[in-house]
This record gives sequence, C-alpha cells and structure tokens, in this order.
Amino acid sequence: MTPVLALERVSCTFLSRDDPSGRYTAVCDTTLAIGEGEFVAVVGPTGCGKTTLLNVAAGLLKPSTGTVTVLGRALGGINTRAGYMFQTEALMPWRNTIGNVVAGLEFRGVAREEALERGDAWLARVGLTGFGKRYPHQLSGGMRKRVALAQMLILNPQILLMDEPFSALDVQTRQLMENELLELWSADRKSVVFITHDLEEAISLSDRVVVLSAGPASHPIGDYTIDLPRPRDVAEIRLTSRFIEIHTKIWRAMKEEVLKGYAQQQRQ
Amino acid sequence: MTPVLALERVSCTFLSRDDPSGRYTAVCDTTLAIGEGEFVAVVGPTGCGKTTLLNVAAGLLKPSTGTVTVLGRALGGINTRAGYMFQTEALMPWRNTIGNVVAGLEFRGVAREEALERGDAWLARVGLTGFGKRYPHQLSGGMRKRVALAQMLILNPQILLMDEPFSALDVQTRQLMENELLELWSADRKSVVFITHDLEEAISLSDRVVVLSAGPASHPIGDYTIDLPRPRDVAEIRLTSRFIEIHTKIWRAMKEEVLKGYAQQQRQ
Amino acid sequence: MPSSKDSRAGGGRLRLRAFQALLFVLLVVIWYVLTSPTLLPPIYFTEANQAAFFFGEPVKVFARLWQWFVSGEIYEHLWVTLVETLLAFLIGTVSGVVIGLWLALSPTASAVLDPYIKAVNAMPRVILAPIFFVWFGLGIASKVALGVTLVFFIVFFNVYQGVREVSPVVLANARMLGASPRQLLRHVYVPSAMSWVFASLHNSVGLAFVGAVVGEYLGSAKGVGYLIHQAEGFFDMNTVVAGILLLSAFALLLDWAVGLAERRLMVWQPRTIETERT
Amino acid sequence: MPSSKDSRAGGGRLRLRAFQALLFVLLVVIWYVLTSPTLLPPIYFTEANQAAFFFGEPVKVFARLWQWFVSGEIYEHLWVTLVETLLAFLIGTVSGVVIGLWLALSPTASAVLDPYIKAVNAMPRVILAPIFFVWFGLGIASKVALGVTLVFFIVFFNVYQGVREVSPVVLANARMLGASPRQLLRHVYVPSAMSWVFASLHNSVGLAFVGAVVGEYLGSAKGVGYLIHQAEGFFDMNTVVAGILLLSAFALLLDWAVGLAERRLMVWQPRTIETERT
Amino acid sequence: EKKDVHVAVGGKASLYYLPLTIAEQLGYFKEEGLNLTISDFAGGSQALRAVVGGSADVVSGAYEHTLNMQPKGQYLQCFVQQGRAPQIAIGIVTAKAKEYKSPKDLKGLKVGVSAPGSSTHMILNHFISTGGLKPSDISVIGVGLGATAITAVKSGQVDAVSNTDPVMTKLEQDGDIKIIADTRTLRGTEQVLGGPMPAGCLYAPVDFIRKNPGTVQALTNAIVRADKWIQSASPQDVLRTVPESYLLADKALYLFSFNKVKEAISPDGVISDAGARTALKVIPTFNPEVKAKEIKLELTYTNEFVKRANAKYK
Ligand SMILES: Nc1ncnc2c1ncn2[C@@H]1O[C@H](COP(=O)(O)OP(=O)(O)OP(=O)(O)O)[C@@H](O)[C@H]1O
Ligand SMILES: Nc1ncnc2c1ncn2[C@@H]1O[C@H](COP(=O)(O)OP(=O)(O)OP(=O)(O)O)[C@@H](O)[C@H]1O
Ligand SMILES: [Mg+2]
Ligand SMILES: [Mg+2]
Repeated sequence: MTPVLALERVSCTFLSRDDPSGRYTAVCDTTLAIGEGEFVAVVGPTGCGKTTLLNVAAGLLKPSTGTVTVLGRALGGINTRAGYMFQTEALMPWRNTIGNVVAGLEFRGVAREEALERGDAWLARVGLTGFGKRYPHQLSGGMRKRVALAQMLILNPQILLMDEPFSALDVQTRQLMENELLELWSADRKSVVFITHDLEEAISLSDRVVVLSAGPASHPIGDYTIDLPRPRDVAEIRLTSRFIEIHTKIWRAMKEEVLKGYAQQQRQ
Repeated sequence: MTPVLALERVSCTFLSRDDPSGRYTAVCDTTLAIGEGEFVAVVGPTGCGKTTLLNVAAGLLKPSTGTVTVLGRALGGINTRAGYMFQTEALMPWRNTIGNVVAGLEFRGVAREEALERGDAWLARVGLTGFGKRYPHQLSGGMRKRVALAQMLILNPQILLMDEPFSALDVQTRQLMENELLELWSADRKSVVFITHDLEEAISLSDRVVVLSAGPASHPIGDYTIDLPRPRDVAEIRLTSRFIEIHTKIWRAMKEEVLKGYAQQQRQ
Repeated sequence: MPSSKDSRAGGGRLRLRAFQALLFVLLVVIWYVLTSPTLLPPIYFTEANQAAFFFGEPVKVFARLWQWFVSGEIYEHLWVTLVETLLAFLIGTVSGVVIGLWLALSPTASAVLDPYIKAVNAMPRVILAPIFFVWFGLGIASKVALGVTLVFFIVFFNVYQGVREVSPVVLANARMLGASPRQLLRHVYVPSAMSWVFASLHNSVGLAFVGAVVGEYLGSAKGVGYLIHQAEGFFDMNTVVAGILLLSAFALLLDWAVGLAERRLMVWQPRTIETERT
Repeated sequence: MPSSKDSRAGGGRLRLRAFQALLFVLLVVIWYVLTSPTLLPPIYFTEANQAAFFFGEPVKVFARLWQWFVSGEIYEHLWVTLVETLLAFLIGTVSGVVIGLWLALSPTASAVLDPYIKAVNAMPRVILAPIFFVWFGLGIASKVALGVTLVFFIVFFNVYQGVREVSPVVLANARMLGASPRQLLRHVYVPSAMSWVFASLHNSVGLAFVGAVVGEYLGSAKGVGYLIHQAEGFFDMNTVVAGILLLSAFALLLDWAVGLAERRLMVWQPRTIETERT
Repeated sequence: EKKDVHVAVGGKASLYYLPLTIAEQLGYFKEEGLNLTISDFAGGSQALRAVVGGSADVVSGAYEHTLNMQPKGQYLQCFVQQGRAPQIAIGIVTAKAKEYKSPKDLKGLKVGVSAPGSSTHMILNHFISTGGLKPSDISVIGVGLGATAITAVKSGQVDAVSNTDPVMTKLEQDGDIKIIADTRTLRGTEQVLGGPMPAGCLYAPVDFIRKNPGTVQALTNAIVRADKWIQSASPQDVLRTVPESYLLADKALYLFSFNKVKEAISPDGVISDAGARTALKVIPTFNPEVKAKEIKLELTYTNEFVKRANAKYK
C-alpha cells in the first residue's frame, strides 16, 4: 500500500540571508511514511525540527535534499490534500471569527449561505458560539487556536497536519477537542500528523508515536506503535495499565535525548 | 502585611469599536492579593479572562471598575516592579536573540559589555547558547518562548507575571525551566502570578492555586493552598500522594466549571 | 495592549474642533496683522505693503471668495478642477494599486522594471507637460494625466511595500486553505496592504489637487488653476490665495471621505483596547 | 513560510541585468525609429519631424550628453542640482520622520494639526515658488525648500501610519521591560516603522530631484533645471531630454544607495525562508 | 474650414496680447462666425508647443518663434500683428543707477531675465552687444515673469532686470529700478534693435493657413478691428472692456502700463518687412541654430489677410 504521505530522506538546511556561510541543518535524513487512516504523533525536544518537517509535508518549504510524495506522487507546490494547523497564529486578522472559519469554503466557491451555516456549526463544535463577530485580536489565545482548528477541519481534508494544536487549551477543553478530533478521524480514515509536547496526549490519540532526536540534524530515533484499543476516550485511556507501560517506555527514551540535546545546545 | 500586588474588585468590560452597544464583560468583581514571596498559580477555562487579569496587574489595561495596588500604592501607569511574560509572541523582531535578552538591561543603561555577558549567561540557562545571532523568525516556537523568559528574568523583577510560559516546551525542557524558575524565586522572595493550563504544573510550583470560573463575567471560584514541602523538585513532587490528593480535589472543581462554561458559551 | 489613551468621548471631540477653530482664527489674525500695511512697522520686508504683495490680505481674500460664490463665477472653474482632481485621484489610485500588486507579486517583472519606474518618478512633471498636452489635448485629460503621474507613484510604492510585508504565516495559511492566486490577492494581499494604501491615499488627495492645478496653471482655458494663473499675471495675490484656500477646503473634504472609508475598512485592526470606563 | 521562490543566484542576477539592458536598448531603438523623420511614415503626428520636436532624437541626445562631459560644462550645473537634491532629500526625510513620529505619538497635537498638514499638502508648490524665493532667495536654498515640501509629506504620511501600526504586544513588552518614552521611540517605534520609511524613501528620491529641477526651472542661474529651461527657450528638445536622462541616472544611483541601506537595516525581516538547495 | 478654433497664448492677461483680449471681449470673433477657445499657458514657448503638437490651432505669440522653428522643420507663418515692439524693458536697480552710463557698465553684473533663452534674454544680449560686451560678460539669472521677478529685484538678488510688463512698470513705480532700455516704445526699439520688430502676432502652421484661409481671414479681421479699436479708445474704454479680473489687483498699474505700451500696439495688424528683417538680424546672434542664410523669411509672415481685413474695416 502506498503511504498517503511520505517523506523520504529529507534534510533541511537553513541559510541565513545576511551571512551566506551561516547555515543550520535542522532536519537530516528523515524518512517518515503515514498510511491511510493512520494517526501519527510526533514528539521531540523543542527546536528539534518538528515544525520544519510539517512545513515540508505541507509543501511550504522545499527540503534541501530528499523527496516528499503524496499518494505516490511527488509533491510539487502546496500539498492540496492537507489541512495545516500552524503552531503560530495564522488567522487572517481582517476577518472575524466566522469569516476565518468559512474562509476555506469561500475559496472553494461554496455558497455563502451554506458556508455560514457550516461555519456556525463548527463554531459550536469548538465552543465558540456567539463569538462569530469578534476579530482575532478580541479573542483569547485559546479561542484563536480553536478558531484555527475549526478553520482547518471545516474543509474536511484528507491529511491533517497539526502543530501543537491544543497546547493553549485547558485540560478539560483539550479533552473535548481531542475526542472531537478522534471522532472525525475515525469517521473517514484521515491521515494525521500530530505534533505535541504532551506525551500522554500523543499516546492517547495516535497509532504511532515518532520521537525525534534533539537538533541540530534531527532525525527520528524511535517509532512506537500504540496498540491501545479503539475507540478510545482520551480521559479514560490514560488510566489503563497498557497506557502507563507505553508511556514509561517512550518517556525514558525521550528523557535521555532531551538531556543530550540540552547539553549539546549549551556546548555549541 | 500589605500584599505586594492586589487587585480589588476588578471588572473589565471590553467595548467594541465598531459597535458601541456591543460590550463583553470578561472579568467581574475579582479580588486577588499576592503577598511577598508568594507563588500563585491561576488556572481557568480558556477564554475566561486570565490574560486580561494579568494585563490589569501589569498596568497595561485599565480595569473598568476596581483598583490595583502595588506595595500598597495605587497603580497609575505601567507596573514598573513587574516583569511580564506574554502569552503571545512579544519579542522585538528587529533584534536578534541576544539583543532581545539584553533589551531590558540596555533600557536601564547597563554597560554593553556587562549586558552581553549577563545575556550570554541567561541564554545558556534557557538552553540557547549559540543561538544569540538568530532573529526571532529563525527560531522555533519553543525557542522564542525561552528567549522571552530570559528577557524577563534577566531584569530580576520583584513581581513576575507569567502567562502560560512553558506551554510550548517539551516536558523535559519544561521541567528544567520550572526548576530554574523555582530556584530563582526562592532565592529572593519574588512574588509570582503564574497562568497555566496544566494543573500539575500549577500545583507543583505554587503556594496557592486560584481557579477562575468560565467567562463571561469570570471571577475566582476556588483558592487552594498548596501545602507541599519546599524545596520541591517538580518531577518528583508529582509522585507524592499529597500531590495527587490536591490534584484530584482541584480537578473535580474545575471539571464542573469547564463543562458549565462550555455549555454557557454554546448557548450564547 | 496599551491602555485606552486616545479614546475620545463626545466632549473631547468638541474641544478638539474648538481648538482647531481657534488655531485657524489665530492664523488669520497673524496673517492680517503681518500683511496690514499700517498696523505694524515692516518687519521682514523693507516696504510696508510688500507682505500683502506676497501673501494677500485676509479681508480681501475672503471678500474675493464671497464674491466668487455670490456671482456664481467660480462654479464652472471649480467644477472643472474638482472633476480633474477626482479623476486623477481615482485613476492614479487604481493604477497604483493594480501595478503595485502586479510588480510585488511577480519578482521578475519587478526586478526588470524597477529602474524604469524609479527613473520615471524622478522626471519633473512640469517639463513633461507639453508632451501631455500633445497626447491628451488641452482639455481635462491632460490635467488628469499630470495628476495621475503624481498620485500613481505615491500609491504604487506603498502598495508594493505593503504586499511584501504580508505576514508569511497568514499567507501560508491561506494557501493551505486552498486560496487560488487570485483569491490570495483579494483575501490576503489586498486587505493586508490596506493600511499602506490608506497612508498613501491621505497623501494622494493633496497631490491630486496639485496635479490638477499645476496642469491648469501650465495651460488651460478653465479651472481654478487658470484663475490663479490669470491673477498672478497682475500680481493679484488675493485671488491667488483665495484659489488656494478654496482648493485646500475641498482637499480636506476629500480627505475626510478617505478617512471615512478607512475607518470602515480597518475596524479589524488591533489599535487600542477599549475597556468601559465609568 | 513561502518557498524559496525569489532567491536569486549569481547567474539569475546576470540574466536580470542583461534583460534590463536589452529593454533599454529596445526602448532607445523604438525612440530612434519613431523620432527619425525619414525612417517611417508619420504615424501619430501629421508631420514627419514633429515627433523629434517633442521627444528629441536619441543620437543627438547622447551626443549632447557626451559633449557636456567632454567639455566639462555640465559639472558645475550637475553639482548644484545634486547638492540641492541631496539636501532636500535629507532635510525632507529627517523632518518627515521627526514630525511624523511626534504627531503619531501625541494624539492631541495630531488631531489639531491634521487638517493643516493636509491642506498644506494640497497646495500647488509651483504657485508658491515666489514665496520661497522671497524667503530663501534665488540660490540653492529656495530649491531645497521646494524639494523639501515634496519629500516631507511623502515621508511624513508613511511614518505617521507606520508608527500606528506598531504591534501592540511588542510595544507593551518593551514598556514592561522598562523602556522610557525616548527608548520606546528609538527601540520600538523607529525600527518598526522602518519599512514604512524605506517605502517612502524610494519615492522621495525621485521627488527630491523633481523639486530641485522645478525650482531651478522657475528661477535660477545654475543647475540642470536651468539648462533645461534654457534649451526649452530654443525648443532644443535634445538638450531637455539629455538633462532629464542625466538626472534619472543620478536618481537611480541615489535609489540604489537607499536600497543598500534598506538591505542592511532590514535583515531581521522574515521574508522568504531560504533552505539550501543542491 | 474650421469654425471652432483653438488659440494658445502664453500669459493671456498681459498687455502684449491686448488686441486678442479686446477682440474676444467685444465679440469680434463671434461676429466673424468663429467659435474661439483661448487656452492660457505658463509661457509663450508652451503655447507654441501646443500648436506644434496639434492640440491647438493658432498661437498668439512672439513673431521671432517663427524663425526659431524653421531649423526644426516647423513652418509657422504669422498672419496678423498685435504689437510692433517687443515690449521688453531693461532696468537697473536704483542703487546702481548712478554708476550706470552706458551698456558696457553692465559688465560683471547679475541680470535677471524671465527665462534663460527667452526674448528677455535675447533683448538683453543685444543691448549689451551695443556696448561691446559679450553674453559671457554678465551673469544671467532666470527669475520668471511674475512675482518672482519682482522678488529678485526687491531682495537685491539681481543688479539689473530684463522683463516685460507689468513687472517693469511695477518696479518702476515702486522706484526699485531705473529703465535703461525700453522696447515698449518704437523709439526705444529703434535704439536697441536698430529697427522695428514684430512682437505679438497670431501665427499658425503654414499648412493650417493653406487649408483654412477663411478661418485665418476671420481671425485676422477680428484682430485688425481690435487693433483699430485700441488706437481710438480712451484708457477708460479699455478699462471698461478688459475682464474685471485683470484690474483686481491694481487698476492704476494697469492703466499706467497701458499708456506706456499703447504706441507699441500695432495700428493695423500689418507686419512690416523692415521689422521682419530686424528679427532676422537679431535672432541668429542669439540662437546659433538659426542661420540667417537658411531662413525662408517670406514663409514666416504674410500680409495677404491683413490687407483684405484693412480693406474691409477701414
Ligand atoms: N528561517 C530559519 N532560518 C534559520 N533557522 C531556522 C529557521 N526556521 C527554523 N530554524 C531552526 O530550525 C530548527 C528547528 O525549528 P522548528 O521550528 O522546526 O522546531 P520545532 O521542533 O518545531 O520546535 P518547537 O517545539 O519549539 O516548536 C530550530 O533550531 C530553528 O532555530
Ligand atoms: N480587545 C478585546 N475586545 C473584546 N473582547 C476581548 C478583548 N480582549 C479579550 N477579550 C475577551 O475577553 C475574554 C477573556 O480573554 P483573555 O485573553 O483574558 O482569556 P484567557 O483567560 O487568557 O484565555 P486563554 O486561556 O485562552 O488565553 C475572552 O472572551 C475574549 O474574547
Ligand atoms: Mg514548532
Ligand atoms: Mg490568555
């Protein structure tokens, strides 16, 4: 089976504009394949290159070497099959909440009426009914994140690229959102790449957890299959013993890596 | 003893510029006092008004009603005794990492040499040695957060206002930072207001956890004293039974509140 | 998150207007005193009535304005100038926005054309006027063309820069949401560059008037610039000043309209945060 | 996070220059063909040599330029014009930045002065020239003043808007870090408004030249504008065009210097992300 | 034949073009069946350009330009005259007037002209050549035709000035200058230029005249009538006839100037051959591009229309 999204031996070296000799290899020789309906969580120390990888997968950044294939075809420009929820704020500040949520539908030419209707439904799903008329700067950080979530999910993309989507949410809201996401995902076999710093979240949501090494020249150092039964409730599954077992295993691997990376950065 | 920072019956009602009748009361009738050397964590559902309260405490936002006093004196303009780590990105994009870190020292007229030396030391403390010449847009999300942390802490302010400072960091780095913060705090009796969504983090760091109700018209609905012994190691303390006890207690109170808030927003 | 410093209530607005009016009166009084041959010993000029020769006298200027409107003689000229100005403003703005967008978005074209645009901008319009007369005749069109050459560049340079200042993340987000290049233009580049456009429009308003008047001044049979030119021939400074004041008033009117549009289109901007104060 | 689309390697740069040169040659050829009385049947004009009368003839224009430099006769005029232009550019820019900052940061002053600034901007400079001559004499100063009135407003409007576009969070952060108002200005407002300033400078360069030449055109004893004016009296279009071309070349030079400063000062900007490509 | 005629003039309000204004005000053009548009330009050369470029049909301007234009391959023909003297005066500032005896005393002085290369410059050059000076012996400053010229004199930026009315009259009245050469009068013109010289004319491309003889005749008729009207008019008549806006600033000044230049206004519109020859003598010394031998003087003017007009309006 061809994977839905495949990064093959991808490296990314950033140049600095002012100093042509100054280069930084964020990601080196990374291979990553996501199958149909697979939910892959990516974890790794801060600054290791997770966002960079996601940008490559989205077609926003051309890797220095290596190839990206989507459904078997090499990715030329933007990855049109993917929805991307950015780590940084990416809402259009000149559109209010509902306008941001329906933006993608509008771009696809969906009739205004229908778009607004679906937009309202999505606002409700992310708990923002009544905030449709606000502009981004009038929302709290967590609200903006939820708007971005709705903005992406309303388009029902086949591949979801999510960069720390829930880190700005309180635990309860986060669980609600996680369940929402799982429901959506299981309904039509989406492929998900989910970046998080919360190992519990990673394990409770995904089929596979990929651990990246510390930068520079980050690459996957672990690939753990999560064999917890589906469907899952993200709050309950954390209490199972299998969960704790997996958690401890990955945790140990990561801890080492982070300390190594931390030392590495300090030495530089 | 007069509290170092006191919000007295503070309410904040936002007006919308385009529609003068459209108003939103984010925070209503909130009283909060932080004593000398006290570490207060504030938790609450997303969008409840935590950032708003912090802005009020920093003197960046005038409350609609109520007063703010710092060391017994009413706060007029900016709260000069406080350092504020913003939830959103607030680095000066035109300064590189080291430039951002030493900005406060520069404003205070510290000699360049000395400032750079202290800046380098701080970069090392937040694990960013070697990244001094990068501009903010060349850093990862977590790196930018750490720069902001160093930028604030280098000034050694008496009051620390921190808005989800560690949410973009991986667990291990986060624990390193948390310990760093505790060390600094215990060394010279700083007063800290610490906003987080991570209840475990809140409990493991603080003397008191304040729980806010869901918005609109948010206000404190719980104030829990954390009687865990000091000094603490944030990783180890989570495993003690007293910790788990407190956690369960607060958790239950919050869960109710969040669900209520969520329902409320959806009904609006 | 600055505090609500410059939120202005109704009372403040009134006070502001009063201030402005006061300043206006003050200026007129100073003008009167300085140009009145008898009131003061000559300061700057050696002769008593030389100041009046250069700056006109307020009483006569206002009399002139009054008489223009009472006799109705001004309307035809004013109409011509206003039409020229508005056309120059509109054509200059639209072409500046369109070409600014185009060049900002096609790096090759912009790299090739860049020196030409800058060279053309450095050409003195006054000297090019005869060529405009050849191309566009002596009527309204040539004045509009002159105004366009002033307005266009102002708008162009700002749009060009404004587009390049678009937040890369917002842009990437819109692309991921499936925006076509055309939709990116309409839904990302244009709104993002909007405050740049408005900054340039406030400047353009003035220069559109300048273009029209200078065009008329250089050769015309009608318009306020024509009146000014006629008056200058006989050192009738009062009429010259009256004409300039009249146009300034209309420039303020047009600028007010631009400001209105700006406030409507820019509501989304995070300026100052307004909390209710009691 | 757009891809590395317009990163240009050395080869691309060379090709670009070649393109520009080609375009230049093409334009000159078109100019030559259209103005040569014998090459073509008259198209636009009814008479064969009318085109040459308005646009000059390239061969004669370049001969003129050549002769100017060979005989050395141009240097004194060019020097005067360049000095005027540079002074106008500098004074206009500095005053525009300073007053722009001041008004953007003091809402009351800006609200009161706003209509006056806009009204003054709408005044036709050419008509005000006599007043400049009274105040500043017929020498360099009056031309500088004229240029300043053009440059100032361009810079002013952009600085004014640029300051108001400062990110509220960055501003709040700097205030929390203890920046005094003065430091806010220097470390937040100015760098943040920098790209606005540069956008206006690219425009100002051209208008500084326009101001100097028009000033010379209206009354002077030296300068390229004087030469142009003199040539116009003899209907010597070749000299007029030669003068304009000469100034355009210098405008490009000055603009290049501005671009250099821009690239140095704006390295921090997140434009396109460059990954190494092999 | 064109009924809608577009006339270009540089400085319409000037007395130089008084016959045009009079003919317009008295409706002579209408009576000839013409529908006239008069566009006013910042200067005479701009007006000429408008005609060459085809946006106007006829120039009301200085005769000498018909000579200037021939080397450019532009054949313009003057068909009726408004003024018979250049109406340019040269004055020296009062402070220097005492030391001034003859043109050669101008050596080394700063002299203001309306524009370098213009008629005021030409007359000045010719004037100093009568004192044996070369053009390079004085420094020439362009000071414009209006308030700037006055400023230049009053603020002491020039030592002498060559300009037209009303600038010269104004300066004279204010006592700022003493006139040293005056082509506003026939005698003065004779002195400076060695003969009469046609000044304000109506001229048009030869082609236009050939194709529209009727129109040209009508224009000529109107101007000749105006010429004649002025000869017989009292100053009050003139004041009553010119547009009010000409008089707004200073009625006395206007009147004073009018009296001064009245004799320079052509009585019958006829261009004298002597005048044309003076121009041919003067201009090549100033504009080296105009070579006297190559000029087809007969193409530069025609009295054919004026003769008929004079026959019609005695
Ligand atoms: N434009 C750029 N120029 C130079 N270096 C860059 C650029 N963008 C990113 N980097 C570097 O690449 C590395 C990886 O960055 P990336 O944003 O992918 O990290 P991340 O894994 O997403 O981290 P975080 O968890 O903090 O978000 C970092 O060291 C960063 O400094
Ligand atoms: N400028 C504003 N205008 C109108 N409403 C605002 C404005 N700023 C904030 N709000 C509203 O005030 C409420 C509280 O916002 P605040 O940012 O304080 O929330 P928060 O508790 O920090 O949430 P989060 O955890 O998501 O950061 C939100 O409902 C938000 O929409
Ligand atoms: Mg990241
Ligand atoms: Mg917040």
